[in-house]
Amino acid sequence: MYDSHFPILVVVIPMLVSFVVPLVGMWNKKLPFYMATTAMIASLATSIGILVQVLQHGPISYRLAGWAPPWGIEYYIDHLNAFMTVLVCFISVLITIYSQKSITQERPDKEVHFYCILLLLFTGLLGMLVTGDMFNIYVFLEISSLSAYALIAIGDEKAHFATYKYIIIGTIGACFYLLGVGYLYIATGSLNIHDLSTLLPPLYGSKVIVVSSIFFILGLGIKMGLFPLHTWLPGAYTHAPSAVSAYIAPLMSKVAAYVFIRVLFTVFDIRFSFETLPIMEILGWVAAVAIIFGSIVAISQSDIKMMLAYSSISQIGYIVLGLTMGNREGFIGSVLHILNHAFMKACLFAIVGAIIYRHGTRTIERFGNLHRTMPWTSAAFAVAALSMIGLPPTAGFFSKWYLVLGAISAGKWAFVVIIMISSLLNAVYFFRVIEHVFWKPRSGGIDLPIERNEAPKSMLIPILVLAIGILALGFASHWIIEMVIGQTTPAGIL
Amino acid sequence: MENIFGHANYFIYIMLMMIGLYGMMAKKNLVKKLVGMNIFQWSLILFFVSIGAKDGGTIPIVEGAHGHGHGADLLIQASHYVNPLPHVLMLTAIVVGVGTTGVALAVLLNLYKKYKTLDEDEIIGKL
Amino acid sequence: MIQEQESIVIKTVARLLVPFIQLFALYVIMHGHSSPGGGFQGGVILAASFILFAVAYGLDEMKRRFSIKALTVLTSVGVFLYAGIGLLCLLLGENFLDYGVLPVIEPRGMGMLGIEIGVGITVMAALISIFHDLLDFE
Amino acid sequence: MIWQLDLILLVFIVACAIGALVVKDLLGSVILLAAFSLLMCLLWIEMGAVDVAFTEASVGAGITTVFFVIAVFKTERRSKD
Amino acid sequence: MEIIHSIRPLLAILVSLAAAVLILFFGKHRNIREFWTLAAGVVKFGLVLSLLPMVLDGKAPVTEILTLADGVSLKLRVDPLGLFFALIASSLWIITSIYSIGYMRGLNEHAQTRYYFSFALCLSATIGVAMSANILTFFIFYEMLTLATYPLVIHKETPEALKAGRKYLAYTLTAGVFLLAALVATYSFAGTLEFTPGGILKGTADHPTLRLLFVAFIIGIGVKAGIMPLHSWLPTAMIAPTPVSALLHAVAVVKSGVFGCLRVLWFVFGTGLLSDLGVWIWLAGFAAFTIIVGSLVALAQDNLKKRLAFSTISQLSYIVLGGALLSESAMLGSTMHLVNHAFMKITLFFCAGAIYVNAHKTKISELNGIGRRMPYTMAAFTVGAMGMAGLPPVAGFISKWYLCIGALQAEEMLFLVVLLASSVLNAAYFFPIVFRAFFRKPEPGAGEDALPSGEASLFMVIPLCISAVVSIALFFAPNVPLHFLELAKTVVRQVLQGG
Amino acid sequence: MKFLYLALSVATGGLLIFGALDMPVWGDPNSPANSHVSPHYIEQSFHETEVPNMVTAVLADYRSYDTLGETTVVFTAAICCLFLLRRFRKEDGA
Repeated sequence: MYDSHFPILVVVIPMLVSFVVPLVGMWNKKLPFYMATTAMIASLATSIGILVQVLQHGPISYRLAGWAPPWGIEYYIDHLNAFMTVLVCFISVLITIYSQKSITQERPDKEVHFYCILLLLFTGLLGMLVTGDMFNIYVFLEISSLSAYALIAIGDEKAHFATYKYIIIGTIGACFYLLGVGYLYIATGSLNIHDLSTLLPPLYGSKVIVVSSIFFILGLGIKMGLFPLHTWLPGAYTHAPSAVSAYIAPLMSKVAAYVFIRVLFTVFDIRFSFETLPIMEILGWVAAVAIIFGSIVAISQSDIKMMLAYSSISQIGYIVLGLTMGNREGFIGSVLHILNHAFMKACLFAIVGAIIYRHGTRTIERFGNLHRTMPWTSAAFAVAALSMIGLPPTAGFFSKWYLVLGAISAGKWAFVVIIMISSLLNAVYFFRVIEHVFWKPRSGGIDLPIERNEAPKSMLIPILVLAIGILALGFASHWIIEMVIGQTTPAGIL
Repeated sequence: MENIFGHANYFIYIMLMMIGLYGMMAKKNLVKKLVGMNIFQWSLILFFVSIGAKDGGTIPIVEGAHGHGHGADLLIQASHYVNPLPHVLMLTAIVVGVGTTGVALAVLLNLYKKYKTLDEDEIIGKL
Repeated sequence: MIQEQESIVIKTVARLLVPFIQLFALYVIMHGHSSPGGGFQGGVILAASFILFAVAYGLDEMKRRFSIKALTVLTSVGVFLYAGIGLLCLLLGENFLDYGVLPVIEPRGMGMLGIEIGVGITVMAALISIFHDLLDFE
Repeated sequence: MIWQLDLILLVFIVACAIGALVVKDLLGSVILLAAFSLLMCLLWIEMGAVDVAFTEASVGAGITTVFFVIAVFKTERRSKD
Repeated sequence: MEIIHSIRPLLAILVSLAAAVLILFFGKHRNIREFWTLAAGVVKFGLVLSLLPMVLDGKAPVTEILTLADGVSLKLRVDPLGLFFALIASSLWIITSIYSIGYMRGLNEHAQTRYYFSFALCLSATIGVAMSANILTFFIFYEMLTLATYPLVIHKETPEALKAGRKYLAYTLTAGVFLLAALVATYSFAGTLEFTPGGILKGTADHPTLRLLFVAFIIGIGVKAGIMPLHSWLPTAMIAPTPVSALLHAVAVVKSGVFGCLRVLWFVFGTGLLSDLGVWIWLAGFAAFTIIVGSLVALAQDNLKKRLAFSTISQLSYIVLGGALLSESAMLGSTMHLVNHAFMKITLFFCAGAIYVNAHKTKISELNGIGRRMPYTMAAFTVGAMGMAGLPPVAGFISKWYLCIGALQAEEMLFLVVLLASSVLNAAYFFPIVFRAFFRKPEPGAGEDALPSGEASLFMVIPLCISAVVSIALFFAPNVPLHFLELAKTVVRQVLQGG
Repeated sequence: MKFLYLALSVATGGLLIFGALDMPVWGDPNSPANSHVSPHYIEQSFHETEVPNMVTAVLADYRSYDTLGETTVVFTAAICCLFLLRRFRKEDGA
């Protein structure tokens, strides 16, 4: 009956629940977790409903407050946002279930408000995804950023400084985004994405438009963690509580990447992004440097969370690289990599969290014999790591396949070489960890008796679901591309 | 020349933004960074509001509305009033700004409690 | 940190001013429709009145009058009121926040008033809460 | 709009902004920030943006300053730059 | 070729995957665990064998599992060359399994469950490599093979073993990346990745690009095939347990590399395109260089397994050389050498393992007089050595004969000389071992304990005798056991017709 | 280092000024920003919502969802400060 309201329900359900959580938390500390999980599952169900509707009937437009766009705010959901929404909801549900034990151990005093803020973060991410209004994106971007700041700040002893850095840089990013919106507004007088896309083409020569596009790229680049604007990212991912890293690392930068795609391919069209300015050419090389830089720095890390953070920088490079190729294969590779990388990073950070939960260490050198104490977790780690390297038949292989295909179709052989080098570098640092996990004895206590000490079920099950998901996504990749991602290709891309 | 004069206001707003941005990045004191952040955000807001400015426009509240009950017969001309949309957007942006400042100050107090200093370099030294 | 002030002048002026500030704040919230102001500005002024009270009489006195739990509840209630009105519109068969369907006279105006009150409550409670947290932090 | 008034306000605003960043006393810096915000309100009223000006007066010059002052009192007043 | 849909190719792969899971599950009970290994080996061999009549009838059993990309699916197809390789792999798995039981129990190795698990995975991947219908499927199984072999290489978990593992991964993963790039480029040019006799690339791009592509393919596959500048992981990987070395060198990894080489040469590029491009001569040159240098280096090795490793490097290049010469007999010889070398080399490795388990000797200089104590083992070793040198009545003679004729057909006398010289070198590094074992007295200072009192356990002796016997049988009747010669001839006919 | 930051902010400002050169003259009533969407708000909001203050009409009706987001930001900020600063004792809320 309410299926026409799904687009708003998906955002409003977690929002409303988050308002209630602090009240409920006053008399029961355990309930907020269940409320958060339920709300996220409801959102997941709704988002699946949206995806089904979009697949059947094409894009959905929903008028908030009943006003027609461009006067009112419009929710506009096509294949790309519907797909991203399902992805965000799915990972959120898993990581929320996962976070229960972890947060109870790490910060037992802050449990109640943790779930409230987690729901707000979730709301912010979803709000950015479904909306069709440039300024609305900014508002929800700020909701998600504020909650992310708070969540990161309760991490380890260095977390506060990392958060402060993140706040400063993140605010610059958000303000740059807002400047971009302002310049567009001056030139066109509209804020609605689809209105803008029809108003803009005659104005492409204008300096205002050019500058606005540059500020969008800078602002969203900061929010994504695109090299060289990534400086906040390693600290924030590393020092956050493990459940928060597992939530933020796969999702925040992906949603920013979605907005990036939206701006470059829907608001501005292909013609502008590729012909009017050499933005894409430059971005491609920036992304290439990001890929290599992230991988090389990751190799030299001894803290596994730091290593994963730098690997994220490199993977963001992949996503941007695919977009700059300007052909269908590259675009599909990018979107597929958003999906795959979200799964892989969620899985890896969740595993690291489980290791911290049981062994209290995140130094790679101290991971010896982990496969005896935590066999399932180690197996999941192996799967996720192989996927990061891009070995078949895991999911990571297929995004790499499309990226390489895109680079070859675009005739950019240098990018092929860079992707090849980067996957070798990935192999170097992931196999280093695998070696420690599987073959090295634990340094220090050699005579310690080795007994099974697997992570608790509520942490293990999300990890295993993600690991199986990585394998399943590999086999289902063509199906997913045919059903969903193939439809997201923006007009003008061959 | 006309081009420059017609845009002089914009240039000053942009200069303010630069001051704020510089303060945010270059100042080592954490409070100063926040001061820079506020200057940056408020000049951004100033810039936005000035988009809506209109020569000959007045404040966006309908004149004489009270006498007319439902006011269906009231003729309102767009050129009489300044553009209300940037104002609305900037109300939101101000709120966002104060929210960010609040959270940043909360983190800052935590930092001071731990390191007993507000200087970025000293904190990095103590990490 | 903020202690009760010694100066009788400050205390008296504060005591005299606070009700008027609050009255003005309510006026600002209610008359957002026809004059500058609205929920947000009114909420801020309300918060300012309590802050003034705290400055004059000390934080503990303010906490005695206005418990912290009540603040948390109000923060939630205000924004819940806003979203709730939106959801009510949805339940009544229109789009989210489409006040036209509300069963009152002048639905649009009343709907707006409702959300302005919600905003006012949240902003007041939230700002006092932040003020209190910053001040109470040890 | 009166351009003379505009100009004077803008000059003061720029002066306040630079002052807020340069002053070594953090409390002074915060107060200059409040002045910056208040002057900006005047500019907005002149542009016809009464609502924004109202909000900025209560938030920028009011609440934000209060927060800053609390923070400065709870930490330290001197700054090295 | 008539295509018939059949699930049997998929089953042949899944059997050992299922066995791997069962092995993991029954890790605590070694008898049950090893029963599953053997059972899976037998069932797999049966499945592969059941495909033989169909293929001989000119049918091609196909399993299409799912689509991976536009026009490329995860697809298995059994053509004569694939079946040829699958037969070798599955039959040798049974023998190696039996041998492993003896070896692992004899040495009381640790982590035996992991060992059998990885072993089963390896075989699964090898059969997948053999039966792949397109390069993407091939690549997937190829990388799976790389990964499954890694735990076997570092089985000892010592620092040297880890280092060897790292080296192994560095080489094979780099190769994998080259192969990936090459296959994506192929897909981009040709629009298909299906293995077709006669090739798919003809006329899809200009010659310099295709030459570059060829180089990428050869680097991608050459690492596993041990072509000479890319070989150095192989001797290092000798740190693995001997059955693993036997499997690595005789059956799974290196043979997959060589097999892939043949696939690329004949089914992706095609003979016609190769001679147009003129790249075959370079590949043949590299192979010839590897043959000679590999043999020379082998001469200098004192470690028995290392000597066998360099011998492998040299012998594999026979196959590559034959594949690159593009004449009918050379191709036939090269195909036949796949099976002949497999049986002979596995015999030799089994012998080395038996000596190690029984006498704990790894150096050739310590083997004086061992033939009297372990007569069966050393007799089998002699058979293998004769085969390597290409002497009748061992199977090696046949393939070498065809190769030499092929070199004559291709009118490349240089390669004929290389082949003959290599035979001499083979003899020069293998026969001293045989001589020492049978005719030298043990070292005077070594004492009585230095030599084993008798043969190794039956689990080890029987497999090595079987493989030695098969090596001889393949000389007398190359067609009888599993129709190897007939299959090889079909392969060559197909390729030449297609090209 | 300070020089780098100065250069960065000057570059940003230069870019912005470069863009501003093509903007409509300050206060131009016919600029796109003043003539595309906003005339509807000015001319119709009173008729459609019966609220004389256009800012309130747009804030609380046309773009009410933005305002909900804004209120949520305030709520988030409050919860975040509480989360970061308030110390919860064990018996609290137990």
